[in-house]
Amino acid sequence: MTRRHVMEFERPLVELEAKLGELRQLDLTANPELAAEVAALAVEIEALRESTYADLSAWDRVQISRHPDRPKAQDYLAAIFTDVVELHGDRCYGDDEAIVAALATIDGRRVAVLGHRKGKNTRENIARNFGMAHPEGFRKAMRIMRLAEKFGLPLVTLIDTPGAFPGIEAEERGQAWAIAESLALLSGLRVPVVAVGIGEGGSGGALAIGFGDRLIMLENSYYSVISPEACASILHKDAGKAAEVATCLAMTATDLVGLGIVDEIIPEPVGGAHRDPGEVFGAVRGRVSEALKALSGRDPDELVSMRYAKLRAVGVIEEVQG
Amino acid sequence: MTRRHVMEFERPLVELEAKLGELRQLDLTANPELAAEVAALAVEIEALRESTYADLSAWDRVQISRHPDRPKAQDYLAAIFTDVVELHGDRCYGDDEAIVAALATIDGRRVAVLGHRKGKNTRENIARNFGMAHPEGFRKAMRIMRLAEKFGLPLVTLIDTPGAFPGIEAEERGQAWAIAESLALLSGLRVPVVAVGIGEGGSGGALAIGFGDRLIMLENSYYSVISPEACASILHKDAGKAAEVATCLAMTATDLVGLGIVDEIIPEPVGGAHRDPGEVFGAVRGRVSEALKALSGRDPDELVSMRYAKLRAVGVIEEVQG
Amino acid sequence: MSISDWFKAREARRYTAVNGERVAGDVPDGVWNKCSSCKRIVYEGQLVANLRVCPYCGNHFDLTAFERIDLLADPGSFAEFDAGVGSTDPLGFVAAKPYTVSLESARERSGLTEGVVVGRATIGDHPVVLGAMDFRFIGASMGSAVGEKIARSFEVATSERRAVVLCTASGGARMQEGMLSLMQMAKTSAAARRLAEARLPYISVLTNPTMGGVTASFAVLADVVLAEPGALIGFAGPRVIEQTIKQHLPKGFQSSEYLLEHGMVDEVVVRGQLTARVTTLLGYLAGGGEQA
Amino acid sequence: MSISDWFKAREARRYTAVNGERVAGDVPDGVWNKCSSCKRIVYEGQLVANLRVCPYCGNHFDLTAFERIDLLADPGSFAEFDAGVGSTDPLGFVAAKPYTVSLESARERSGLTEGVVVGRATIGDHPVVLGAMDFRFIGASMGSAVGEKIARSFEVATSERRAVVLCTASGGARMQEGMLSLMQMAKTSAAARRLAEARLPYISVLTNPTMGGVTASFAVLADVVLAEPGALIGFAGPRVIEQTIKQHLPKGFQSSEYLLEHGMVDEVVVRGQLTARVTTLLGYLAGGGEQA
Ligand SMILES: [Zn+2]
Ligand SMILES: [Zn+2]
Repeated sequence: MTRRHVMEFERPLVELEAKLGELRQLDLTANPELAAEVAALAVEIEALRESTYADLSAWDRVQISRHPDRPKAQDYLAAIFTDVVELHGDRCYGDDEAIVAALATIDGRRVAVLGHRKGKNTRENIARNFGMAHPEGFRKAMRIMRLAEKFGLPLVTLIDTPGAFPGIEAEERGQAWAIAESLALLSGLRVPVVAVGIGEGGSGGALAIGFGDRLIMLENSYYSVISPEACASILHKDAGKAAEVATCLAMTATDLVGLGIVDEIIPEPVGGAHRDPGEVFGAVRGRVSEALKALSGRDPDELVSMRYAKLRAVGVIEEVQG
Repeated sequence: MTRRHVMEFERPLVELEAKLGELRQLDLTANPELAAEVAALAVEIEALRESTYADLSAWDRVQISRHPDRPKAQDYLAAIFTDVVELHGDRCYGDDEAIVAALATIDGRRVAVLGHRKGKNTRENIARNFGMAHPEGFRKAMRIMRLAEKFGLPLVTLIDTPGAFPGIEAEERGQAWAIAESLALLSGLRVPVVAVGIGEGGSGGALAIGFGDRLIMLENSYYSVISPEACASILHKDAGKAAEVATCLAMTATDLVGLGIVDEIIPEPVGGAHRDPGEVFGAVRGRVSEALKALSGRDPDELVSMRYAKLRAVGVIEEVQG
Repeated sequence: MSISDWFKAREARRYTAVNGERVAGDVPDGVWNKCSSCKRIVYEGQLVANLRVCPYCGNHFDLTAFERIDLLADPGSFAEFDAGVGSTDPLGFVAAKPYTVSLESARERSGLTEGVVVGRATIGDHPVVLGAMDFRFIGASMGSAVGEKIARSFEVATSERRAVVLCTASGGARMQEGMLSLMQMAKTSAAARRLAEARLPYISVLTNPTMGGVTASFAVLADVVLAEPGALIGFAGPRVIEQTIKQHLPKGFQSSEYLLEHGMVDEVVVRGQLTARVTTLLGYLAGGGEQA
Repeated sequence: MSISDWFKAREARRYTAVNGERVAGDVPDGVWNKCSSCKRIVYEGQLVANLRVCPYCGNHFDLTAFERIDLLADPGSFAEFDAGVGSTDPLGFVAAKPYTVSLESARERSGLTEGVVVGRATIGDHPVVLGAMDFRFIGASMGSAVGEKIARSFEVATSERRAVVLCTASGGARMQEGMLSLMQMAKTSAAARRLAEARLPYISVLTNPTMGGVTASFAVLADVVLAEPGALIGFAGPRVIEQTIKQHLPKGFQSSEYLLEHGMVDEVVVRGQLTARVTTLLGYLAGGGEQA
């Protein structure tokens, strides 16, 4: 796969790689000096590659999480699930393509799957609104949650959205209401729920289907109360300070394990999941299966109590005065 | 109240009444012959009045049920309920004014009320779509049904609609789905349900909120699978045969008691409920209160079983062959 | 009626489908059909081999109830119940022609007692109650008998812990039974609710056409609602809507695909994949998941 | 969400209310206010007598949490709990200014520890947990402490079988607490659900403004959702929407009245009738109906 999309932080590396590529087109046998130079460049590139990806900042990871070639929910559905039956519609207004809902099988276990769904090209992205759901998307998700509960199917959710869509129609049809109802429903769902952050975790639109008995995140996915750009433009009046703000917001998988919100991190190939999707699919399949196995057979009351206790524990407070 | 709307079958009577009215403007003391004629006319009118209203056909009753001055759901809410709090919206798309939903008190008993709501003038009728609900109206009704069930409030419904609205948007937003879900919900609602036919009972749109543990009908209300006009134009290709078809369809309160669908009939003043709304309000209040009292304190399981048995018994079949 | 009987019954008639006109010809098969959509001639043999889907344009011809059952049920698994339950004429309904005459001629023409056939069966080895409506029978409109058979289907499934699979096709309520017909909407919906409360799966397959009181009751109360391509599905009929709103309807209005877009059905499934799809779904819903 | 925009703008102006400018004057009352809607001068005494509603145009000025509680609770019945629960700065958040500074100055200015005040009370003799958010406190944004106090409110009510009445006003999630803040949406919604499962009533009163993560969680999960006239209520802020869709918003967009029309709130209630309305509703919902 040729990389079409270059992220800011890897640009120096990519430029050098391009130069090396050009040099390698030349006939170096006639020019041993140049050949030595090329060899040196290759070494230099290796070192740069290592340092580039060794210590990614929050903002770097945000770039990776948004990489157009990053595997999407539908890729996971195709790669790690079998017997996938996509279900459509909220039975009320429409079928929001920004949310995918399916019955599917993972490692022999039947589950329901919900995910945010981005497109892979402009046409798809327009149809799917860049993965930003309208209320009918969350209502479709709720319908499938209820279906899963009714038939005792564990729920797997795949989180990958910049956020719920901020638009006139979305507000008119009750964006806030749909998200709130989804949160309440998911919090009390009487089947195991495993949520996996696979890309962007943008605010309430992510959270609506984005928590459960286990919250797993890919190494370069993010989960945040607000996008770093929006936060920077509010607090600094300067969206350019997004990189700085991204660190402040503690939105990486590692940050969130530290805050007790995320349970585990799935490492990605060097450079991000798009560099070797197959490896990532394998890892996600394994972790999700393990999580489902661990949750299997639990009494639903116990499951719901544990989930509540988990949610209930999130937050840092103090008693300021008597 | 002056009658502005004259129904077909009472036209001869109304014309004579008008003539009598004119005659009575004259000074009859100077003309004893004329006075005698007037007295005779008055007697004739009384006889005609009696025969006009003595044996109303189904089609006559349909006319009465649609009379613009006939008391509407909102009139009943105002007249026989106290502490009325109207609740709005389906939490999904809109607030359909063709359905009224409220918490209210009747004879000291707290209940939830649902009704079809027609307007009393053109402006109101446009806003309320002539009492023809869209899916959001039925979804509002369902929201209030669930609220009633949650808090143990009996449900009183007031049936008065030509039918669910047949329009593009209504179909798009799932008119059939909304009605079906309402039927299923109402059938299993764990609180007493008393339904009262106060005017038109048009097809699925009426039924969506139009059955329960007791189904009471005003004498001149109707309840039908299809409007007589539509039925006539389908079967006879002639909407003018509506009167004939109305009889065939067995849609009057008396017919429906005979079929085991309706439990009781509330008599109306001669000429229809609009001739003396106060009397009708009193009767409806009394019957609804009695029905609620009779159903009060029942075990919800028993209530739902009885309601199911009641529905289950409706229909006439035979075993044609082995 | 056995499955082989319906073949015979079908041969006795000249038309099997509303949307495919069958014409006697001297071709080897004996009959050929004209596709109502692309207007091409399709030989009977071709059509049967292709599950009565036009090989040229994909138009799904109507199926009779037993053709539908044959398509879905595991071979030899279908055992009809309540075959003799039929409507009578409780209202003495006469308009244009007496209802009794309509009933009688529908019975003669279809070989059925009523507009729906229901029975026990297995689909992909899952025990189900399977029902299919037959549009030839007074438009498979729902009167007392159709309502009764549908309600009993849900009840049998509830008590025997079977799934329910219903293939709908109907013009709506059967107006010749007046309010008895309307009330079947509440009755069947109530029965469907009891199945749902027992956490048993219900899959409906909406086929052309499914309208009025059938759509607005049990047909859409399924856990998963499937539809055949190009089926007309809705509450009000297109003509009624046009007369009411005094404008023309958009192209494709009330089609399966239109309803999918508007969030009302789960999937539009071509006939050739229907049985596999229903089987897969039963695997999920009747497979006995985690206890909830 | 532009929480701190609201906040900063207000700080710069020395307002008590976003929609009512209070100005020192030499009138007997000592202060007078300029109505943000009709721009008229309203004396403080007038305003207090009129529940801080502009006597000229009906504009509902913001109330502080304790003003709101005073309005709703039976006199003397309110007993605050968790008054000392406050947010800390778990992320060491610094942007423009440190979060600790924002917290400190909010506490100083408001006299509150956090953006919501909660306690036990009676309303029309009905035992309730009553809460009111105070927009002066960092836009009553929901961080760990606000989320905790809301969750505890539902828990106290659930265990003591009280109704819950919450008056909301909030810019949304408190971004200075990052994901800890976002998760409060799930936490408060989960607590609200448990109250609902216990069949205890919850009435919310949405006041100006109620936005973002507060609207999209506990605020709208009530059995009955009331709103004050003219309040701005929604998920995304108007500016964010305009920037996203690149067009101007319709007049009245996201107002209480607009949301009523779109089916999202049960009733828009003027402040003078609010207490009576809540009392009546509690009569219905907390009155102990038929057993279900
Ligand atoms: Zn064709
Ligand atoms: Zn003013």
